[in-house]
Amino acid sequence: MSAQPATATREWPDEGSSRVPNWVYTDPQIFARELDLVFGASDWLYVCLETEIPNPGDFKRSQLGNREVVAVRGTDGTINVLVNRCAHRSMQVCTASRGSAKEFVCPYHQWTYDLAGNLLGIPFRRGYRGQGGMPPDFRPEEHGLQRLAVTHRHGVVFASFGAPNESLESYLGERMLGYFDRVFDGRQLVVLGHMRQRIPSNWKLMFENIKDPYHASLLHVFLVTFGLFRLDQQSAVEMDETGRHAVLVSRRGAQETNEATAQMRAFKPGFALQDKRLLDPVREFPGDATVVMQTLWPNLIVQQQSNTLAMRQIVPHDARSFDLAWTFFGYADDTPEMHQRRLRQANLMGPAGLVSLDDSEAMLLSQAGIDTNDDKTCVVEMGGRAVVNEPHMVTETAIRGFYQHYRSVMEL
Amino acid sequence: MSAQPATATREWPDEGSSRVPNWVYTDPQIFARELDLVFGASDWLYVCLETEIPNPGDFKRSQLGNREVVAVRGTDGTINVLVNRCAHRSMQVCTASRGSAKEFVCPYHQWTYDLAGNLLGIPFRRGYRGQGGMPPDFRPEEHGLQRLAVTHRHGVVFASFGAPNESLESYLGERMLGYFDRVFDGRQLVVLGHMRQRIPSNWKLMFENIKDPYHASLLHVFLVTFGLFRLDQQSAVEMDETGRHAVLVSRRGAQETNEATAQMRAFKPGFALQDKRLLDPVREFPGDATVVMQTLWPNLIVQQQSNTLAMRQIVPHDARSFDLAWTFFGYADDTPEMHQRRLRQANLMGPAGLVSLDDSEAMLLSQAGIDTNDDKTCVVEMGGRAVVNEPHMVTETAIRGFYQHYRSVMEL
Amino acid sequence: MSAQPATATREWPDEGSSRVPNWVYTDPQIFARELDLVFGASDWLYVCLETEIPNPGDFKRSQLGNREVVAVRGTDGTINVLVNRCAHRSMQVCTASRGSAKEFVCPYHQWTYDLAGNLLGIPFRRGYRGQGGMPPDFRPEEHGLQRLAVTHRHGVVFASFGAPNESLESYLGERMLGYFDRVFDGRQLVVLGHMRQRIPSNWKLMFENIKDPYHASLLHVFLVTFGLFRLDQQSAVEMDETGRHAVLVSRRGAQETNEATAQMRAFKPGFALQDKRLLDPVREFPGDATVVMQTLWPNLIVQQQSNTLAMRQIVPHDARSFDLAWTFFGYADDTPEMHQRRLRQANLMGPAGLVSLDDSEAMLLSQAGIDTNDDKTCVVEMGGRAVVNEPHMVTETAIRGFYQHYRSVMEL
Amino acid sequence: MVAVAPGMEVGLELRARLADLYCAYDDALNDGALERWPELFTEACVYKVIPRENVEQGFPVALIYCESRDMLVDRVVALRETALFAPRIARRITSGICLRAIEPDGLHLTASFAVFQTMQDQPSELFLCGRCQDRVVDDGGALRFAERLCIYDSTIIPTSLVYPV
Amino acid sequence: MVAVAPGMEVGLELRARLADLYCAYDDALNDGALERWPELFTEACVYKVIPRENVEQGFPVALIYCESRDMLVDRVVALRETALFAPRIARRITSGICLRAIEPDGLHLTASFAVFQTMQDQPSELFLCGRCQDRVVDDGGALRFAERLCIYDSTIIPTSLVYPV
Amino acid sequence: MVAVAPGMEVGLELRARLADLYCAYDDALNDGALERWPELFTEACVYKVIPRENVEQGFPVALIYCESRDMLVDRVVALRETALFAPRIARRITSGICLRAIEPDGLHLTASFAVFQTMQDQPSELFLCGRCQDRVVDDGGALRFAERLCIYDSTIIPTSLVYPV
Ligand code: FES
Ligand code: FES
Ligand code: FES
Ligand SMILES: [Fe+3]
Ligand SMILES: [Fe+3]
Ligand SMILES: [Fe+3]
Repeated sequence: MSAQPATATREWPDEGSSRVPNWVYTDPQIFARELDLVFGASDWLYVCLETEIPNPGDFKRSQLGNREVVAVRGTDGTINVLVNRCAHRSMQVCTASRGSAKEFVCPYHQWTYDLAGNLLGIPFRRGYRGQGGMPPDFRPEEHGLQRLAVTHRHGVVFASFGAPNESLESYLGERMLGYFDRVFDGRQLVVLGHMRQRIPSNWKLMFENIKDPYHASLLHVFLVTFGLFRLDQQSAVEMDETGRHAVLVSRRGAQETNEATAQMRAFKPGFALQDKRLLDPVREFPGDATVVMQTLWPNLIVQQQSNTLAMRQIVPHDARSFDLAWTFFGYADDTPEMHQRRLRQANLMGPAGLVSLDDSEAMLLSQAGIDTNDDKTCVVEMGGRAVVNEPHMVTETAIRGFYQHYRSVMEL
Repeated sequence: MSAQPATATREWPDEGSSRVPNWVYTDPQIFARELDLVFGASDWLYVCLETEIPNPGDFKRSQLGNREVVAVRGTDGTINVLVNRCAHRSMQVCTASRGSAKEFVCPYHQWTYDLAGNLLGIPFRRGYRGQGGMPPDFRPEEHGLQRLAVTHRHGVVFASFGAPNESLESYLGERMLGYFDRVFDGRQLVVLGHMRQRIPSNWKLMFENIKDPYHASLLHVFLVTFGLFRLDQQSAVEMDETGRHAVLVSRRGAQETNEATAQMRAFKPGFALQDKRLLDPVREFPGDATVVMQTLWPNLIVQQQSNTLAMRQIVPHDARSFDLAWTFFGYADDTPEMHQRRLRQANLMGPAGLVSLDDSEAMLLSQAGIDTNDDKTCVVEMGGRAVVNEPHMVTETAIRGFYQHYRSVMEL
Repeated sequence: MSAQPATATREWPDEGSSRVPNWVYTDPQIFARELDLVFGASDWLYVCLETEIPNPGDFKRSQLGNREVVAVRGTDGTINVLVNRCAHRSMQVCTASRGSAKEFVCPYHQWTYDLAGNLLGIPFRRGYRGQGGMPPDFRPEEHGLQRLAVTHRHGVVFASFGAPNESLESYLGERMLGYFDRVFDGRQLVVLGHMRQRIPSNWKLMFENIKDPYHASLLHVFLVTFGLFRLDQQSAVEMDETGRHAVLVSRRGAQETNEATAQMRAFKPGFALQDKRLLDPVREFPGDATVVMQTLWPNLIVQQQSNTLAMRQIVPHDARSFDLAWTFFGYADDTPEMHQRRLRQANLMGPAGLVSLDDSEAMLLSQAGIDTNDDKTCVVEMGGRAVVNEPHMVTETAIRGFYQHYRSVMEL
Repeated sequence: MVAVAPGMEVGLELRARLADLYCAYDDALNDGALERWPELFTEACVYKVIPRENVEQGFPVALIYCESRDMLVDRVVALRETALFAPRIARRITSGICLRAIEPDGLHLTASFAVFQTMQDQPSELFLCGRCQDRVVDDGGALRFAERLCIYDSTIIPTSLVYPV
Repeated sequence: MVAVAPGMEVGLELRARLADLYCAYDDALNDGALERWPELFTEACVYKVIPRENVEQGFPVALIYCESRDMLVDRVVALRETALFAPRIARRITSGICLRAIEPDGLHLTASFAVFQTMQDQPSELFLCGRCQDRVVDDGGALRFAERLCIYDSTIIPTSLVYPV
Repeated sequence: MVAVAPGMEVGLELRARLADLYCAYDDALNDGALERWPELFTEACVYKVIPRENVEQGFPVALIYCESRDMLVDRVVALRETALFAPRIARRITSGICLRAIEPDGLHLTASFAVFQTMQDQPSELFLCGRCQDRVVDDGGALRFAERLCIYDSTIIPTSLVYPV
């Protein structure tokens, strides 16, 4: 740690987005700005799946940036996303993490809000026997719960703190929308369960990790050994126009030795499973991609890794930690075998995932290296220095794309 | 959290003391200023009860603001309040939380202070065999323990870091003094025991809570259900001239249904106790008030709730947490029945109190709502926008009074 | 705590180095500057003992200031000290705390470094089948692990983040070198084990403690009672020219009462051990000094207390906490009796040491006194106000020497 | 295993019955089955949660102070029906159960307890630890607590003590 | 002491054998002797680590989801051979082992567990706590877990769950 | 319940006596009755508190290193009479006591321990956890520790180790 200069004096390295200065992962002032400019602006943030709140009154809490919100289905079936803060004296109105409600009653003084956040009632608003009460000019309509702009597509709910000037579809862009619709094709989704982990690193390291196909063949011995993800397979890294969203697309390969595995220490040719059921992937989507990992600015990863499907929501806590909240899902029309397969393959994902624990540990170890070297700079030059889509995995282009967008948003 | 502007640029909402901006509960710089201007100035802070240190040499540690002090009865019977910091190299001189001492010896180099904090002795001050020692011009009288101005009334000890320009009596003002003397009427006090809780909220939320009669009928189902505190009872909220001190006065009512209970969700008409002894209050003070809660700037609540009497001392830790230290007491002339009654009624108070745990949890939930919404503002308009005494409970006037004074002290 | 002024506005008391303002122990900005100017500059920092990494490839992690480094013996037998941060994206390259390696492979993307930190290999540097890879102008020689200047003397390894303009010998100065060589006389060292404690105080309090002979006779009842350290014994406090390094030299005395013990409350004439083996010191160094404690700027204490020898490494965490890492050692030619004696006498040292636990607790209690009184000042006038070597123990001269140097380094 | 203090001779069957009682106690609290909790006490029981500080200084005030099984029931109902609190999960563990004396008024035991607490979407944390001082009697064939004092080591309760310990 | 639920009569020998099994389990994990861990399960065992939240809502997904002893072995080998993780030490303790029912499909037990974790050069910390829901059978003379559900109280895993609990 | 390692046959009475010893040990420390602590050891006992790191690397240095009951007494007296330390309360719990072997030199056991610590006006915290490696002998009719190694998992002691563990 060196003495922290004011944010204003932070200067991005001359090399541009192929370099990332370590202070973006440590500076509390940078983090505070991110809460406003990245998580609190007009972008569409992932909130939850529609199927989590199927009926009117059903609600679920979620965290957008560092704000607690409640996603609730209104009586008319529309979904409202409300900031969980009473307009009176700021208490959290909703203490349950999920449930069903007819209205929200703040426990402190029982100010009551409808499912759209409108202030319905204030006990003793008119006083009692002529004494006390709210001023006559008090306007309840100005004191509702803060309500966000909401949109949803094929069962996935997004919200925005600002007034987005584009639809979700245009926000994602055509290419990303295609990949989005590949998994969210309109079929009814079914939640299989949640996992959550608190990772002691900056939240951006999570995005870097998923936007980085280069590491997959090298770090994930399990993945590579069983051919689930191999750099020598046909693959692609694609972004939207801005660089903020991306997908990694890959195909399954065999557990074989070749000129690529020669450069992959991770590859263990002799390793076999005792119980083969752990790895029994079945093709279920059109095309031959077996892995599609989509990163959507600013808080979502859509994971399709063989037959495990999950939303990974990023919830930043401070410059040095974030929560990763996983929602595993399938489709209502899954066969019992496919259902079971998804549960089994979940062994590879989540906080104990035989693949993804490598990643959470990598983030821990990265932040450890960063924390005491925040005067140093990361080098992001694999695949060149440009931000372009690539038909291969030997590139960090999507990380550069992310920082290109980040810098413009953060004015850095 | 938005990027925190410097304190200097903080601006109170135009509406004045009927609005409280959330940053007063979160900003570390505001908190640092409070330690100086609220807790470290010339106000009288509650220290302890006289009866806790009955004999010469008896001492008890206390926390005033964030400073550790020792209240000790001197050899002449007067009470001294000393900052627990050695004048040599700043070690805490007193490590026990209470006890009896003839003098205070700093463990590090055994500098020795008398019970008034005067530096009595320094080992090897003159050196040893002509070598070393303190400089000849060293003046022990300049190196005592910091000693506070002290006053006490009817068994209650107060101290001040500054040089108060008014007596405790004038500091309290005539009206508050009357309520103070109602409980502290000169009878010998007896400590019944201590409780302490660490509450993850800003300390001011504790004062707001006790200055807020509006919540009592709505939040405290237990209290309301058994008629211990009802908004439809004759009652009052009164302040001193400045607004910094206040009392809430209430009367017991019946467990009955009427037009007020119609607005009180808290009211549960059918609920009855299996063991009635828990609620067996007896009138013991003149007048018909059954509850008098007095809030004394800047760190004390005097609680008379039926027959439970307690000092609640506020010890701020940082912007987001404080300790609430309870000292339950009775009178030396209590009958055994009254003694037992106080112990039983203590079930309603403290960290596990069937009433007061609602409050500590409300503070936790309020801070949670505040923490991620520090750009928002609390609305304190119940009972109007003015700071005036009121003969009823449907008002937040005392909270406005508190912030009126707070703003003038903090220059906000 | 008062509102913290910017570092720039901090002013050292007029009295100079005989006063220490409490904010040097609490201010995070001061701490950040210390990491740069005290621990991150051109001074020689203690790293480890040579014998901990005897063979090529043997490595051990160490913390210099707040930076993680790896000390590793190269294939040619020289010792390298490398910052544990991958040049690619900043991950810690070495996750084990010790071991043996042929090279360092970063787990994330397997960038591979030789034992001198040179970047040897990057998987897929040239891409795969003509796609991707690092830019052609990427220069591996610019992307090694940061490598520190290293020196060692008689088995003790030091390193520096800057380019030291003086040898270790000149850095220590002639007098300090003499004391250093007294313990490190060229004999083969043997590590007996490690201990580590996290002390909730500013790191400078550790140095003050060891540079302060005045406390030893007063605080350490055990030491004094058994005559292991007595202020009435012939002794000395000596420093190098700058004041940054110092030694305390003392001799054993008898367990007897005299004019000095009269001023030492610590002295307990009647106390005897049931098992005398705990205290069975044997003279092993030339001269009649039985205790020599050497403090070497900025992170080392060399302890020779009777027959316990230990390196005590100071690892600062933040303004209010540091780790003290102990490495106990002996000599390869120790007799079995001497070996056993060292182990027994270790009962007096370390986190549970019958002597040194007084010190860690004293630091805890000092920081507690400091934390809430950071507007106060420590008085360091024992033995006068000058910085001079002294042939006795009744002095704080070496603390003044330390702060004289500290102020010039920190420009305070 | 319930242990016995030095010098006492106690059959294994009694040890086992005591172990069952202690386990049932933790179980009732850990399951959130507060309704089962009063049944483990006698009708005229005493139950207190009290800081060590008060015990040491002879101060009688307790955070929870119940003088009958009915009062335990009242507390459970009050928690269920009237109290506001943020959701939390308690996990109580017991160690070192020791039968110290067999007196006419019952079996006197002590044990150490620790309670871990989990707030919503937060990691689990140590909440309290301390010692139980118990008197157990045979109450119509079942062992029950005639007296249970939960003396916690800290002076500080983190936020609130919602559930009994 | 393994306790039994009210109303059950269980011999001391069975209690002792169960205690041995539970102790061996913690021991295997605490020694870092993961290789011994699968041996404490039957061949067709079920082992899951699952947040309480999922259990309460009926969600089937588990962090670890093993349907056979072979899958336990696969996990151990994968951890040993393929996983990257920062060094850590786990210490598992068990409390309140309670035999709740003896059914044709085996002995049904519950127990509380807590796992403390120590990262390199860091103080030890509480990592997780929760409840085990177990089915134990006599498997050729040895008691083994036919089913072990480790239901942890928190929704949050600190960083990663590397070792089984 | 003291457990036994697989393959061993040990009577319930011995298990109970061992449980009594282990409980008495924790009890002496938890009561702050340090004076009772040396009595649980044989005269020629060995007692050490040592970080796992040193054990694993074969380093002999221990934080506390006592070679006789007298040395235990000396430490207690030194703590009582000579040491400065901030007031604190320790609470030691034991889990997984396992009799691993019966050898001519005594009974060999291991157990897990955790110590929670409470500083004045602070919440209770986990202080240390680790494993005991013990040798217990019958010493004139009473079971006593001939050897107790307390091997703690962390390398880090929070501030100081004042009381034995
Ligand atoms: S804070 Fe919500 S009603 Fe008062
Ligand atoms: S610090 Fe108190 S005597 Fe030195
Ligand atoms: S971070 Fe080290 S190889 Fe990529
Ligand atoms: Fe990955
Ligand atoms: Fe209230
Ligand atoms: Fe010392």
